[in-house]
Amino acid sequence: MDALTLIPVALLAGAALNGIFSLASLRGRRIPEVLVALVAIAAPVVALAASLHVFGDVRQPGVGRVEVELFDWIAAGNLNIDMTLVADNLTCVMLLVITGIGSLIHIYATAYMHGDEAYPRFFACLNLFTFFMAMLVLGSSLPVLFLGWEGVGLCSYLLIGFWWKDAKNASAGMKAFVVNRIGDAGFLLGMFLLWQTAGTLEFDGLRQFAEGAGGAGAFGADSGVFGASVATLACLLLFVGATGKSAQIPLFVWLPDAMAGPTPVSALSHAATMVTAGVYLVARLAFLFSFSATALATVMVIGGATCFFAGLMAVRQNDIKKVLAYSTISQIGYMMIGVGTGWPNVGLFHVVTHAFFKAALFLGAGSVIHACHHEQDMRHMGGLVKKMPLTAIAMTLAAAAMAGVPPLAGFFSKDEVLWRAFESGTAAGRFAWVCGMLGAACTGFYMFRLIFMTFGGKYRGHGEAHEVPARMWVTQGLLALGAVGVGFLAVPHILGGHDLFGVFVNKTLPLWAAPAAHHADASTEWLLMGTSTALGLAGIFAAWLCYLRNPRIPEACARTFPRTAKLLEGKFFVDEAYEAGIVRPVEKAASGFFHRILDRGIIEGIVNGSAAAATFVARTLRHSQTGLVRAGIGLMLAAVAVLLFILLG
Amino acid sequence: MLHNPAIWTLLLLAAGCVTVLLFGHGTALRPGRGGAIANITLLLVLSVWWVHAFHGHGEGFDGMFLLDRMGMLAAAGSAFAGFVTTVMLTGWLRRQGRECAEVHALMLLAVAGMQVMVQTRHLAVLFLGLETMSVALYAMCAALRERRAAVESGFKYFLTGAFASALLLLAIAIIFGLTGSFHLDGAETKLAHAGELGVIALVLFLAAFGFKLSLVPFHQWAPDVYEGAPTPVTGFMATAVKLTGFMTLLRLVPALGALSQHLLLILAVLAIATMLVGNLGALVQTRVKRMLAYSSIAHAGYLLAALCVVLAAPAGSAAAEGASVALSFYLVVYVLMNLLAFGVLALNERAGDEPLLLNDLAGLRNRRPWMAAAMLAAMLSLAGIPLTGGFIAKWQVFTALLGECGGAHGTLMTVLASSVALCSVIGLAYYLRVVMTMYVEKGEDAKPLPVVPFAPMLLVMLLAGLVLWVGIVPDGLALGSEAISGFLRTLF
Amino acid sequence: MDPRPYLTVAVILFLLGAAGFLVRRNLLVLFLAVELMLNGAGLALITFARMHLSMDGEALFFIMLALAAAESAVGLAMVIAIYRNRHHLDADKLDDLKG
Amino acid sequence: MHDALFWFCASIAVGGALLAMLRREPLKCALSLIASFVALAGLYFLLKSPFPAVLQILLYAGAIMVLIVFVIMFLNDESGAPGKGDISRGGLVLAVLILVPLGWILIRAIWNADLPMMPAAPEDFGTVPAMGEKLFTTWLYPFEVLSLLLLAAMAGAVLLAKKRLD
Repeated sequence: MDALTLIPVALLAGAALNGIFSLASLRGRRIPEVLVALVAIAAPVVALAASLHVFGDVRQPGVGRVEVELFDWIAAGNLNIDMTLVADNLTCVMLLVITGIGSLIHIYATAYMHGDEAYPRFFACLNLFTFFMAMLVLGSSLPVLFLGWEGVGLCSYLLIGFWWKDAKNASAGMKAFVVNRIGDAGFLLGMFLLWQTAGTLEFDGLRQFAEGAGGAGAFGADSGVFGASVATLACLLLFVGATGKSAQIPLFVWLPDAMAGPTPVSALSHAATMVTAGVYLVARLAFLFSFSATALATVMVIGGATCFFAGLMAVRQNDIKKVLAYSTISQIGYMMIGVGTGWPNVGLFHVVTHAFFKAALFLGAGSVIHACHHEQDMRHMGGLVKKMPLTAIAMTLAAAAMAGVPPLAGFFSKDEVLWRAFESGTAAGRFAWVCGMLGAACTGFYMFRLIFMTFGGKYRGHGEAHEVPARMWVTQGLLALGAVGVGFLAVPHILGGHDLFGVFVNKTLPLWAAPAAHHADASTEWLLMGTSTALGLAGIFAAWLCYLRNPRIPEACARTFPRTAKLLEGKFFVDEAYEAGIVRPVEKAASGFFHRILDRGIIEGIVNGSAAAATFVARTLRHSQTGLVRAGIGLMLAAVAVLLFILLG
Repeated sequence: MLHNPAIWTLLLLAAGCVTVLLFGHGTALRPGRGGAIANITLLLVLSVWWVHAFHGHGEGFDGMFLLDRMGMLAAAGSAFAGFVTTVMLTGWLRRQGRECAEVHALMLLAVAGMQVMVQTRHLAVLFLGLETMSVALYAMCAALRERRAAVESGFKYFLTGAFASALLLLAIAIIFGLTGSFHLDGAETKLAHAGELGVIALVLFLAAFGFKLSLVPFHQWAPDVYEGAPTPVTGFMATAVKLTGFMTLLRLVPALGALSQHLLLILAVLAIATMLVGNLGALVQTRVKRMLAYSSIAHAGYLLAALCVVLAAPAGSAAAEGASVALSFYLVVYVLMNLLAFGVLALNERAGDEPLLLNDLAGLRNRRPWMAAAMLAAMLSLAGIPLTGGFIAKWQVFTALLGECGGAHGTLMTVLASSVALCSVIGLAYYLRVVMTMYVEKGEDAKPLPVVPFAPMLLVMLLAGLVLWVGIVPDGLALGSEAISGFLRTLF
Repeated sequence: MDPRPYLTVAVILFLLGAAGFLVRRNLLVLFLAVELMLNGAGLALITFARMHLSMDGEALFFIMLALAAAESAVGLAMVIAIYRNRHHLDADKLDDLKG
Repeated sequence: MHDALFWFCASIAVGGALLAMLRREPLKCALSLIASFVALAGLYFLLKSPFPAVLQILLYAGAIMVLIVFVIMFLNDESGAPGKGDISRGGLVLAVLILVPLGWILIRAIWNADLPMMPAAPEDFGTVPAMGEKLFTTWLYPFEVLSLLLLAAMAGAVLLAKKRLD
């Protein structure tokens, strides 16, 4: 078996083994945790080794890609889809992130989940999740990608609802499910449109079609929807899917609720890998997006707005995981800006750096929660630097990296994103740049607010906090080191670097995708870099002022600007708006709905007009179902008579 | 003729039936063996099909008998449905305090009738097979004859069915009068000049098949009969009858199409009406079984839409071929997911007349996680959510429909496609309602559920696995089936 | 000989049977309606068989007879079961199942 | 001669059927129907089909209808029959509204159709030996399958009507 096939096979085998353990433990047999942990760790580590091997192959000059055709997946009529795995430079980057960071998180989780009654089930799901994530990036066509896309979604719901005996967790899983279905609908429609236009769903086929003689004409043709071209419509539909999976405006509401799952899950799927799938999708289809300036502008605007908006929301959260959740949404906004500029490599680089520092932060948060006896409210923490110094160092490094302190990883990646956005020269680019700058200030503030509230000051909690086991702090330490060092992979030319990462990725994503860049001069670049760094540092300073030096300032601010504070604390009431506009009607139509049937035998109060009409018709039909044999036969005879009358009349 | 698998299976079924009737009865001390004998017979039948790997082609008895892939698939499918139903039925009847060995014999006869029906193009034989199946089903519906609902269900089915067979007989008589033969092969030219009588035959034929397939407006019996019949039998009616009925219709469509150029339009209208009425009807039900009855009506509409594509695409073209593959695939998935849903239902029904309400499933996730997961698979698949067989099936039908949008009947196909999309959305509401009840409701005050024996539970899990397996690897069933064939052939 | 008068009689019998389904409430009379419809179709079969001089039609008539016997056996057993648990034979009161 | 016989048999068949559907007493309905079926057998003789004609009298009028009559007499006491309301007014209106146009369409189609005249029948057409040969040679398969149908009827009747529940 070649290395490429080994990646999914190893992960699937791990999931299957742990699945069997899980079944066995349901039957009352005790499976030693060590065994489960070994299987759980072996799967991603083997996959990591295989990925490194594939990476080595791909890097060899003149190779560029590795491809394995496994079997015919769907062969129905003219729809023919092979299960083919492809690894090119872009895939390699994603694979290394998934398996590398995945391995560390798996190791961490074996300690974190210690003693849980469903230990094997958890790791079965986690391995399966990694498997689907690998399939997502390895797939050679949109349907295979979609298989992985749905698979990670499924595992994510299973893991969010892992502690399902609590109904709140179960309904958080449900919320993620429903919101993602909306995105999927867009994805499917976009996929279908592409198939109608190009007759293929293979990435290579699509690209050849796009580059071929009729490609530009076919994609540029009017799609018949609001005068948009086919490329614009398809890209926007696919992007709807991406906003769902990557938690962008307006479909971001599920991600903060998803924090109900165990923390390693949040680290792996809701920070490092799954939520970046939308970014990967846009990068993978960069050749398609390049046909449509509208679509690229939309990606940038949505990314920019999400970046700033979610950053603001993170500012006044008190739940440590909620802060990180909003920060994730905000950071994915940067990635979207990056891929939206037409330079996918900058967006992807932020995916990589973010994976390191966000995973480190989540694992650190998990350690803190673990140490504080499942306390998640930061107001009941504080002073932990003395109790758990190693965690504190790791988290502070990661936070500094995210805030863009030079020369840590976040500095390079964020700066590059903002530079490309500014340089693109379009209105959307400028908008995204402004949002990104403001977001940078927010990032500095909320990250160090988190650090200061958790580790600074005095301990405000109950019970005795303690340092976590070695397996946990070692993994988060490694991730923090990554957050420090990984930025040097893409040192921009202006600082004397060679942008190794960009050069590597752009072999797969040639820059013909990029709009003609009008080059701003070096001094502008210096100026921008300085400004964004300064903003980040200002945010950090403000956090220091408010939360270490003089903790009364936040309250004073809240008293002075009560409305703003309320708006921020209430996360701009987006959830409430959705609640009133969508969730409540849907709930009425779904869960609330059958209570009423049971109570009164009638459905009432379906808010939506069409739904009310549907129910009205349904009720009328129900009355026509009298249960009389004669009525049924009379209807049959009448139908025969009417049909014959129409046909022969 | 003895090397012919179809004849072997018929003989097996007949022998099994007689054995059940002679030796299947239980006594007060010893439970009956009827179910076991029927199961063994059906397994033997299935393995005969598998040994022949659904390949082969042939004719016999002056063309009254026809062996081809489509017929074999339907025959094996009905035998599989019969097997699952018999396993469920044995336990279900025992829980109701009854034995009813004859029901198992009738099940074998119903499967035999279906097999005869799908393996012919001779109208008289088709009629005979159809009626054998129907007579057996009438009695099975009313098996618990001491219950009001069961007898009512059986009698309604019987009366409407007898009416429909009279329609079918007249239709067959007219076609015979027009062509002088019951063979449909090569009769297209004669049928094309049939004039008014031909149209009459066509309409009568559609009415009779519309009854069997519960197409609107020939559907009124279906919810009542499905509700009153023993739940496993309902599952059998909802799956095997539709499978064989649609396969037969698919086979006859070219000949019927010759009778009137408006056939496509009629079928499309029936399809739209069927999906709408089925989905809307299901929306307001609180009794799960009745909801599933309406849901099966709705699915008959989707299936009919696929049949419309077969008819709309130029005969013999790749598109027509693709559409009939899509229809067959949908049928197979439909059988699997409905057997699963009705199976879960049957396992959760208490003894007695009381219908299972939606609320009885509340909190099933906590009470029976595996059962809830199986039902979840069934509901998601019925709703057509990705990664389930139902999604792939619906996707294929949808693709086939849209593929014909540019063809000669573009407008009609577009209308059909949008109806399928609209109705799927309505469907989501009631399927997800079941999911919400199982997973979000607490269900602390729900009534206790009956004890579940091992074998049916295993079967339910197997079905759930198959539904998901088809959703992830659409060719998986064919691959698995070929693997079993290879294995069996090494044994013989 | 003209087949059309025979066919006309067949259609009239068939439709009278169908009318019986719509008009009558007594379950046993509904039985008679079934038989009448089948016989209408049977007369059509025999007429067409004679018209084509093909005995296939008569063979199907034979099958139809057996079907009529089979249906009445099962159906009458059901009528008896209904009478046992409801003590009436009224088709319009068979509406426990509806909605 | 043929025409006279046809009109005689046809009017008895149709009249008997009409009475069977309209008379109030089920027993009288059944007896009218038997008359109608015997007249049908006459029509079969006119169509030179002695085998069906004999079967019609022996099996239909003789066996099946007698079974039904027997059940009618067995069950039909005052409490069981719907009585005066047996003929539903609404149903009657519905039947006229649906069936009159339907009948008009069907009969018009028959008379418009381009049907050949019936040729002279050969000697052995529809006789018992000819039918026997047919049923046991070319129609062997359906004939054997027919046994399954009868088996189903038997098992069904036993299931529904046997004395004890098990």
